Amino acid sequence: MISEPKITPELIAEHGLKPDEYERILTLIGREPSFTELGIFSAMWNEHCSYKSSRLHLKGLPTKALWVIQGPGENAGVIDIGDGEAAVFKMESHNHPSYIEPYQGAGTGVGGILRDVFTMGARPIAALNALRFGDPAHPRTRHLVAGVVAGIGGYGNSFGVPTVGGQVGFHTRYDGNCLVNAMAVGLADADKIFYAAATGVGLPVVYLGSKTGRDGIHGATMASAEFGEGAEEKRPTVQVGDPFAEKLLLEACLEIMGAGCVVAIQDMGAAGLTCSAVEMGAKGDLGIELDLDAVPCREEGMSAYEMMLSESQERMLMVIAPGKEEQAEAIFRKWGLDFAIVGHTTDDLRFVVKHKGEVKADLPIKELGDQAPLYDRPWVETPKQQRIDPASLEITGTLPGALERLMGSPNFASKRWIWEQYDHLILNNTVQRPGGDAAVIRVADGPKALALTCDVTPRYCEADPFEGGKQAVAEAWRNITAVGGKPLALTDNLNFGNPEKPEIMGQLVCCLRGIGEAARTLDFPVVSGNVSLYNETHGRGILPTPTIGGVGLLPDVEKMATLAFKANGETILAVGETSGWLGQSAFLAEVFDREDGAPPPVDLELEKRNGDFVRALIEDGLVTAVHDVSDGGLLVAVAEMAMAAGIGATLVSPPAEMSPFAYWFGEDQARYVLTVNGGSKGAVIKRAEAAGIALSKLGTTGGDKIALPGERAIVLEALRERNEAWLPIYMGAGMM
Amino acid sequence: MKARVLVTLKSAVLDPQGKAIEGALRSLGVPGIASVRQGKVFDVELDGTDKDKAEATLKDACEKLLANTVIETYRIEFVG
Amino acid sequence: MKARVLVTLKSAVLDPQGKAIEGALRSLGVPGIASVRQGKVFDVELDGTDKDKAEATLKDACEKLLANTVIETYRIEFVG
Amino acid sequence: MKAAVILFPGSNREGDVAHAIRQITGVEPAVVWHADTELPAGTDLVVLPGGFSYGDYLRCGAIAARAAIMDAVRAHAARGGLVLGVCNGFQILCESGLLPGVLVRNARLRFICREALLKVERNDTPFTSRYARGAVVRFPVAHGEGNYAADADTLKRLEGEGRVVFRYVMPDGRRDDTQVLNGAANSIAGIVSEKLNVLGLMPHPENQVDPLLGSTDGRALFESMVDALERV
Ligand SMILES: Nc1ncnc2c1ncn2[C@@H]1O[C@H](COP(=O)(O)OP(=O)(O)O)[C@@H](O)[C@H]1O
Ligand SMILES: [Mg+2]
Repeated sequence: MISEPKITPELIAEHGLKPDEYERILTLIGREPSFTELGIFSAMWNEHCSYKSSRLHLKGLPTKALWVIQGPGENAGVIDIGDGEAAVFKMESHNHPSYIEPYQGAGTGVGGILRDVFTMGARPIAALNALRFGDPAHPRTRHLVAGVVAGIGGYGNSFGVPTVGGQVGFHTRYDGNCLVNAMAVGLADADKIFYAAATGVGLPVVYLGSKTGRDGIHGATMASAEFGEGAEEKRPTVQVGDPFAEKLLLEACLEIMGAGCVVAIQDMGAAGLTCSAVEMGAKGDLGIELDLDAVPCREEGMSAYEMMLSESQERMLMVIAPGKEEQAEAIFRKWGLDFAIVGHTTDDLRFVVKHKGEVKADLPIKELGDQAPLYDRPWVETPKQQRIDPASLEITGTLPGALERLMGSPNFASKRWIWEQYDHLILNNTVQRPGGDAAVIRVADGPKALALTCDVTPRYCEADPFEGGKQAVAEAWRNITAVGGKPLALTDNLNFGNPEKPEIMGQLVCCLRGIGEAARTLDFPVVSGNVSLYNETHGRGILPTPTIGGVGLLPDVEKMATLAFKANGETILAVGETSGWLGQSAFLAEVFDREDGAPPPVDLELEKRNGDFVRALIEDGLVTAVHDVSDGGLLVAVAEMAMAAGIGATLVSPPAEMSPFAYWFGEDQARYVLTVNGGSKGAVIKRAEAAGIALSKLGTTGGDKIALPGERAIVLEALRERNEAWLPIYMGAGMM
Repeated sequence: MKARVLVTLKSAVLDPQGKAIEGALRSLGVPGIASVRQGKVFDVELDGTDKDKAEATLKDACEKLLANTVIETYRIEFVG
Repeated sequence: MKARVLVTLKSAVLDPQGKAIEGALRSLGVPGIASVRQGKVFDVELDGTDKDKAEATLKDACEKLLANTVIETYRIEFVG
Repeated sequence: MKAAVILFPGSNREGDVAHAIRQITGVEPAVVWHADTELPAGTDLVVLPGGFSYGDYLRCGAIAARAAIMDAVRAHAARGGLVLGVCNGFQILCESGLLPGVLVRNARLRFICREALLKVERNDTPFTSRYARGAVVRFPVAHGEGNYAADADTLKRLEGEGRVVFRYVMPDGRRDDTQVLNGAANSIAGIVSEKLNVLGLMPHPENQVDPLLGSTDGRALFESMVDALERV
């Protein structure tokens, strides 16, 4: 047998454990850990599993509502959507693996989040993804876009879940750290949710799925380590995904759950067998004893250390109900998957790992999680920026010119090239496809449907983390509202730089406060999430990017709103106040290469009032098209509605005192654009007056151009071509 | 000049395709197959006749594109 | 026993992947590549040591599964 | 109509096609496991659904084409029974020899999910009688390997015998072999067997039976099969 390395300070450091953290281990177990135990601690106590830098601040998030069945802390959040049904969802990052090996990294990211959802007993019904890449001119960007998109599609398409929405952005601050945040949503019976907590002593702990190899050993540690020049050498820690095995695992798991075989279940994600076993035991106040001789291995001679830290994909751990082993095994064999009893539950709260007759680890199970380090890291607030007075700006050029520039820019260009590589129609329930404000997925045979979206504006978060955090939540809430959905709950994916730097920690703390405040005010609780820190290369962090994944409910999908104009001669209205807020606007960034000024403040009460107003209009069938206003402002919103329909618009002049650029491109929050026909216009205006909602006329639909007073007309078809062209041309694929 | 480039998964890396093929061969009743691993082969025609130069070119091609050295290894062979 | 099975497209069949690789290599500035055709390679471990038997087994495997003879041809090689 | 949907490991559009059959005929199709050797008694229609059977590893449809149930499917086809293969199902039909040719990677090498316009080349088949001849319909495609290929003789024979039933066309209804979304030879989207009872097509009629989801262009395909079986 190969002898195990001695525990030295170097070895401890290689495991990502700080000297004081190692001291903590010594105090906790009263002796030097074995090599396997050191590996177990490093896996349990790294940032990825222990949330040691963020845990303290995550506590401030609102996580409860009448409809929340399960908040953060399980594999995924669960909300009640009525009729005995529940939606189960979560978002998770796979940033570092995707940077190193884009196809497999992104694919296994999708695999991981799907597993989180079906571990809870839910059948996945939709996937989304929020992607951030570096400057398009950076030499690696194209390769990353191609690989990540193919990887997400490759996994989701084969698994058989529609990928229906997401977000894609480019910014030089992601040059060395792309972001891949994958979200999955599943459907379950509200009274048949499965959890990780084991119950019952002496019950078999069963290993299911694919075999264990030396995949991603130390992958979880890598996901928390800052990138430097040596990044390429860490390569072998990336795993190859097998969506086919995952599909079989899904079917087999749902089948044995349905057959009443499962007491507790936990997928093997980061730090595989270690995290899953510890979690099952600790949550259930039980000990776990594993016998690694029984673990199905793909490679010869795997050590206990390797088996405990392997991140081979498509695996599950379960506690099986007494007497159900045979039935469970038969189901797994039918699906061609491995099934092995690898241990049992105990009553001594110890985590014992045996291999070849030797005890390789014997640790207190609860302390492995509970006693993980918790840091109150020093932080400083991001200095506030000045509000930009539009009058102070020297704006040259024309409105049509600026609009064309924006619509053809990487961040606004159509992402069709991406979502056409995702099967977004499978399962026959995609009522609103990619391209709208939120994807809408019919639930079973209807009439209910879920509205799904992913949002964040990193530029705002960088300038003012608190307002930026609020805005991300508000925008997700608004996108759901714009299709007629009632926003129910959110999942977050907090992507930041190195938290050991007070400025970065300040971004995290303040974004979280903003997210918390918005989630509270909008009654839009946080039910799951994920934190990805150390997204830095050569000491430079990414833009703070707290991606928000929102889920809402449409009671009757027939009433859903879409953003495309519906007919000529309809009145275009704006809901909400327009002050012409240009600080941190896309207009300044894309047209003037300026990213400065205070971002638009988010008045959450106003957000709620305006949104509730719009949702009621949709429900009562009074509007023909709805679009929320986000980056790019009113003119971009109108242009998107026009392009989607192939119907133009004649627009009015802005108020005399306002710069037309500020009016049309300003990014004031809490706004929507809608259209009404002759029959409902009066009623809508009356309602707005009665409710004290700001409503202004933007123009009239019609023709094949967008006409602004005193400007050259913008030919819609040309604008659409421009909008569609950038990404395919950039990716070298021509115009198809 | 003709060359052949073989790109195969590193031995520690999971090969889902090979695994599926093994299973299929078994159920088709093809006996005696212990394991299968699938890789890619590129048949390349090169300009010129300088073998060293060709080898250098192919190595460059593998590093830049043909192989993903994160999970794959490659081998260059000259045919005839 | 180790064997290698090479499955390649018949020469009359279009190979879009090979074409794409040619283009990509050109744009990556790898010079002197006249053409690329992509195929599959299977590294097979066989039980036993009888080469003739192994060859028969592999031929069977190719005909039954590994190659689609509508568009592909195969070749069996013994390594070492 | 008694339909049987074959379930291979990795199939994933079996629910979609079952949903369409249920909506149109009111009868739930039987789901038949790949390892079975017999179809339910009285099966009128066998459906090979879309998906990634066996992960699409090796070649799409190759491993599924050799599954135990396929002998029963062959026998059913030989008896003149209806067989419908959609997407992965079409690939399986080609790999199993029930239809000629093969589906290779899309010319642009990317998976593509979008709505495709198709011309119904003939309406005297059990699958297309409810369409007008020459009608242009809209079905979505969702595949990475839908590029139909066959040798010149086979193509000539298919065309000569009028066995191309669905063909990709441009928005103006014209066929343009240089612009086909996946590069398919002769813009072929779907073909039938000599006896017209086996249809394989890449696009998904089953995803287009519900007005809420875009259009109902796919309904007529299922209704045609019902008609055909009633005529028998
Ligand atoms: N990575 C992606 N995957 C799938 N759909 C995407 C992706 N990125 C963007 N989309 C879709 O493109 C549309 C426009 O996205 P975006 O401009 O971010 O919308 P919004 O401003 O309403 O949040 C949305 O429907 C979105 O779901
Ligand atoms: Mg929107």
